[in-house]
Amino acid sequence: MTIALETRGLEKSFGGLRVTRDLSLKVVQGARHALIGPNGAGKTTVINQLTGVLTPNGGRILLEGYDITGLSVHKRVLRGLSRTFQINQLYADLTPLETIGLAVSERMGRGGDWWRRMGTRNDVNAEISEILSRFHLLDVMTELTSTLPYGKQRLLEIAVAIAARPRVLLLDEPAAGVPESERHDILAAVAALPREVTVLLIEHDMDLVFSFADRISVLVNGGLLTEGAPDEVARDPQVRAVYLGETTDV
Amino acid sequence: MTALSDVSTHAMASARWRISEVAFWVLALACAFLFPSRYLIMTDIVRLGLFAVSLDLILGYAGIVSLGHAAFFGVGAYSAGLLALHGIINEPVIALVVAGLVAAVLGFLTSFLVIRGVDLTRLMVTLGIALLLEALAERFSDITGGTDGLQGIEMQPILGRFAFDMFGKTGLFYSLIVLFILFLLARRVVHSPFGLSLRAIRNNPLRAAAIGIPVNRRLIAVYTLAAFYAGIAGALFTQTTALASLDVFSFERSADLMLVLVIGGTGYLYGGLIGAVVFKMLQELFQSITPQYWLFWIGLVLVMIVMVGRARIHRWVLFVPNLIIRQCAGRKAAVTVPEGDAP
Amino acid sequence: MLNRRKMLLWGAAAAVLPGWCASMPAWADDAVKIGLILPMTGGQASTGKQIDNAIKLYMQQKGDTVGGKKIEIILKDDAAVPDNTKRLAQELIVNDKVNFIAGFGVTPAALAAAPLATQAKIPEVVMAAGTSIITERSPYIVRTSFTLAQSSTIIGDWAVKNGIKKVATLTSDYAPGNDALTFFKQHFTAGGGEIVEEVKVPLANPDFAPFLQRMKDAKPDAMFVFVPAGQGGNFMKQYAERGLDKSGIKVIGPGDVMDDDLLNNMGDAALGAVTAHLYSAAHPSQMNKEFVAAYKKAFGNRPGFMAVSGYDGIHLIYEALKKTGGATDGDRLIEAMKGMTWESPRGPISIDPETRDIVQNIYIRKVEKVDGELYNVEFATFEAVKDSGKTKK
Amino acid sequence: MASILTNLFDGVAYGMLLFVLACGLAVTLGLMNFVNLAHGAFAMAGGYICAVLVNQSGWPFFAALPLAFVGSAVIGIALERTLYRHLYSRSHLDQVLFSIGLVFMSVAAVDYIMGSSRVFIKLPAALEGQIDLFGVGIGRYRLMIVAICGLLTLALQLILAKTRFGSRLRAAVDDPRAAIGLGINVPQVFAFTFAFGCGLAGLGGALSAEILGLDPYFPLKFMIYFLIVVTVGGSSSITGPFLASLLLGIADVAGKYYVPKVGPFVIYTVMIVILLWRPNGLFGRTAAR
Repeated sequence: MTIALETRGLEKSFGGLRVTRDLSLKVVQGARHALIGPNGAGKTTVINQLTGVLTPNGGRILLEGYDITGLSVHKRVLRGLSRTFQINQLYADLTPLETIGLAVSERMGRGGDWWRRMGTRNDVNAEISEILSRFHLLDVMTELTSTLPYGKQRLLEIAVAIAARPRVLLLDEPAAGVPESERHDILAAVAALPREVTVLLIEHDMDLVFSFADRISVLVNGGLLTEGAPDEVARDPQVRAVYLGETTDV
Repeated sequence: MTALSDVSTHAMASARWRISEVAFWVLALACAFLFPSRYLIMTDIVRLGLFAVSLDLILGYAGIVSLGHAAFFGVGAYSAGLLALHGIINEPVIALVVAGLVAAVLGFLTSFLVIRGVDLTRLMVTLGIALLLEALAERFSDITGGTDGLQGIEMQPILGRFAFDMFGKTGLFYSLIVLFILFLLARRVVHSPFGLSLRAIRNNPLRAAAIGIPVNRRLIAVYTLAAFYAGIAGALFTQTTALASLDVFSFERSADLMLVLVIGGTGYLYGGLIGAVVFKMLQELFQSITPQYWLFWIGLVLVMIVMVGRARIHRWVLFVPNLIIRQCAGRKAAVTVPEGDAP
Repeated sequence: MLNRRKMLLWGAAAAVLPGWCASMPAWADDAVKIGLILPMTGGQASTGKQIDNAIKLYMQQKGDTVGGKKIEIILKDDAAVPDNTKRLAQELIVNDKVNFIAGFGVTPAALAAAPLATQAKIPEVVMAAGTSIITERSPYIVRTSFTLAQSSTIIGDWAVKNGIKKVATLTSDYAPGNDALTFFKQHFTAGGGEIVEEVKVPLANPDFAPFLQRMKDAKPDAMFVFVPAGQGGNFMKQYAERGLDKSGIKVIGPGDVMDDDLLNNMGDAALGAVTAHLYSAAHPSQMNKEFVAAYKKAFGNRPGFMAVSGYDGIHLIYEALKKTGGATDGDRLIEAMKGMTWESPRGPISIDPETRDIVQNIYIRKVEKVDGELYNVEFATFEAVKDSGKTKK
Repeated sequence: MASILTNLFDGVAYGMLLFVLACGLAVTLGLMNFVNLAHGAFAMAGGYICAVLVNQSGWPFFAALPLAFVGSAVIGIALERTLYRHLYSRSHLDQVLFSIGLVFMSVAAVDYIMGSSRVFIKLPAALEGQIDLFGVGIGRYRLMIVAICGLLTLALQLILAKTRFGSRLRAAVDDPRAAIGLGINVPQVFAFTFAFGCGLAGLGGALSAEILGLDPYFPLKFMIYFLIVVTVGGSSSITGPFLASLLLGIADVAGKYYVPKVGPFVIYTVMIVILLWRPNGLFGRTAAR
């Protein structure tokens, strides 16, 4: 089994507050791995370190065996690590067409072309159209992102991340805030992710976690509490105590 | 596959020439022929328009605010002036490009200072650079002529054929051609993947990096390009007026430029051009009414623009053309979406 | 959104045309037009206003018809920025077909317009800018103000003769300031004086304190000062604040510092300052008394030397037109102006036929209190001083 | 030695003056996140109010100073209520456009009413000249500036730290929504703060006529200085701008005295270097807004 993404002894503190404690995590190639934990467990901080938004105080991050701890955000993307955001981070003034076009162009190393107009490369266009249709965005592709319904925006959020053609994808609460009526599209899109893409899912919604994940890590107070297959984790008394027991609504 | 052709059509749509754009340029050219007595102010407008396009590239597209864009204008102006004064390059067009390149080099070097920091920091760093250059130009007066400016510049004919005349005719057509060529280039750039990535950076730098855009490298590139444009505008200034004095670096020049662009609208290339036309004509109008207190009326207009709201004013301006279109074409004119503002 | 922008383009186009047409110049014939380009806004605005006022006053007194033609003044504001000056001059010449261009608050502005005067063959009457080189830049330039060489050499000679041995200089760092310094130094050191300290202050300078401290520490007999007219008041206030008046360091210099416009507000610190200049509101001639009274009545404050330069400038234009009988040929007008001699509120003056620069008396004055107000009281006269900046060459 | 101390004193006085002039800007910018480039116009208003009272109505200088404060504050609050408050939520570019428009209007209006010549305020004899303190020349006027500005700074600190208004202001700034929840009238607090900042500027304008010169172009000429003070100092507290003002004042005076030829470079270079080193100013919060 090859390891797609790994952290070794990751440490991060803000001031005196240790938000990530000696976190060692292994995500296997092709896995559907979920990272769960109660509010304030430090999940987002972990994801920010994985993607390079935050620099860890200690420890290392390896992507497919290669040390990416010191790489900048965009270089990690080019190495095949992509993410979605818990709160949409989209381009309000751009259309889905432009957004996806941009991501595809960058991945093909064509993002710096200043002499070529958009839409003149057929390979780029083909891929854009493939992604747009896969995420049901073709019909709204020329509308401004800020005017799209929330569910569509959420789909776009995932589509952009996929457009970078990642080998490892970090999904940060993909269904957060999506109204019930549009939820199905999101879940279907997540389920339809190609098998060769390794997925690390950060999620609150236990239904989604248990229907999707084949492996679960539980994060509490910045440290790893336990890790295992879904049924093991669900039975773990410790998890039930600190996590499931506390949040009665799941 | 229809989806594919759809995608390519729509992707290219924004870069397609519109009738109104063609009309704009035809009108600009027509003005040049129709008002022979106004060559000078039109040249002024063209120059300012080019300068505003330059600022729009960094402010409107990439979201870098600058209060010191005159630094590049000034460097371009002095470069062109010195080249002509000492007879180093006599051909104006080559000198123009060289002056632009000098400004671009400065832009590249200073871009590393500018891409750091928040808006206010950028504002002050750019301002500081321009003021520093102004102080330098004053200090090295044996090269720059100090407060008196470069004196005795004599321009050779363009391409050896078209001499600059006293009425400013050559100057205007020369400036207009330069503006048009550079505008075409800028238009190409902003509709390219590169241009799109700039808009993405301005919209959301966090996400821009997260889809693999090398944010800093793009910002440096566009800052350098904008410096080149500003340098060309400055060089045009020197070549058409045969003057270069310290005020090319002045804070007022940078601040006026900002006003021009904000009046015209940021983030689309015509904004700078329209702003230049409106600003200069207002200034000219008020100055001819009251040479002493015109500043008051300009100020009042600025305040009114903000209080009423630019979107609403644009709507009023468009009321008549809208009406005509509705009458003629019988279709609803879509003039509703407010403009997305720069940072 | 794109649609809206498209519309905006159309809208802008629709807005341009009528505006453009409206700003076309109006045509009036058989008038003599004078394009008056002055800094009416910005840091030099007070220069522009004084000249504008004086010209209004003159035309009120003498009427607006001369040699059978009506005089029409077209005032433009260049804010002392040379490229504005150039554009305005060009437009005045090309569009308004002016017969004179006049005004020019600062040297770069006057220089920027020089080639245009040559090309268009129309007189350029310089009413303020004061560096020597200006009149050499075009055979059509005439000056009615002064050059800094005139006043600076005189005060240099005077200082040596009156027992001032060591002088520290404080001058604004731009062409007129450097002119003043150079000519003063020449004459002062030639006479055996010594410059103990030389400070050039930046033109845009809020606080004189540190420079004054340097002056004080140099312990000279007197300090030679040139700052542009508007800054004189601040300078004198801080001079007093630093106690320089009590420490016996006198202020000498060209009269710009003691501009009548501001003098009365400077406070008693200014008392005793000795300057050489072309004009004092206290000049004891009947003509000047009437001029000062009329000016005060019309505009509420005392005229300064800029006002007199403007007054004489318009007078020169009137007289030249009288001589040519209303003909507006540039060469004839310039010929008519050369060698013209008249009595001005400042005293007798003339235009040097060779250099077209002004020849005038330079007065040595001391600030004294007259009827409770501060005035530059003249006590010595150097007659018919030419611009030594050129005569030396 | 004596001249070093005199220079230091001059620098401190100059810096203090800059602080009083600029601290209102720090407040609007840092606390209310409003780019008010028209700040200098309020300073100019104060200066002219004082000049008119002293020169034309014959008021004593010290009686006119508080009036300069009150006058500018009243103008400030009037404009805040009628114009500024509509713009708090607008983009910075709109705010720049608006406030530069105000500056232009104020410049031309003052030029029209008061004329374009410089204006001086007639000072009482007690403030003229220098006193000699152990061989160190101390200007009386500057001594007064140091005293007044020093007291003001202390008072400001106390108000912010100790009074109920101070804690309300801090709460309103930290989190306006939470502050409203706590029953704090945030618009009122902002309006009052704005007016107070304008008043300080007015007082500074009256004090600075003697040293910086007062003419209609004051707001444009000194806009850059104010901005330097605020950006270098950081706008999240008043300590930052205070120290930055002192630094700027002393550096300016020392630069002019010791190396008059390179005077202007010093300030701009120092500013750029500091901003590169600490983009949020010397004492700014490190988290970007």
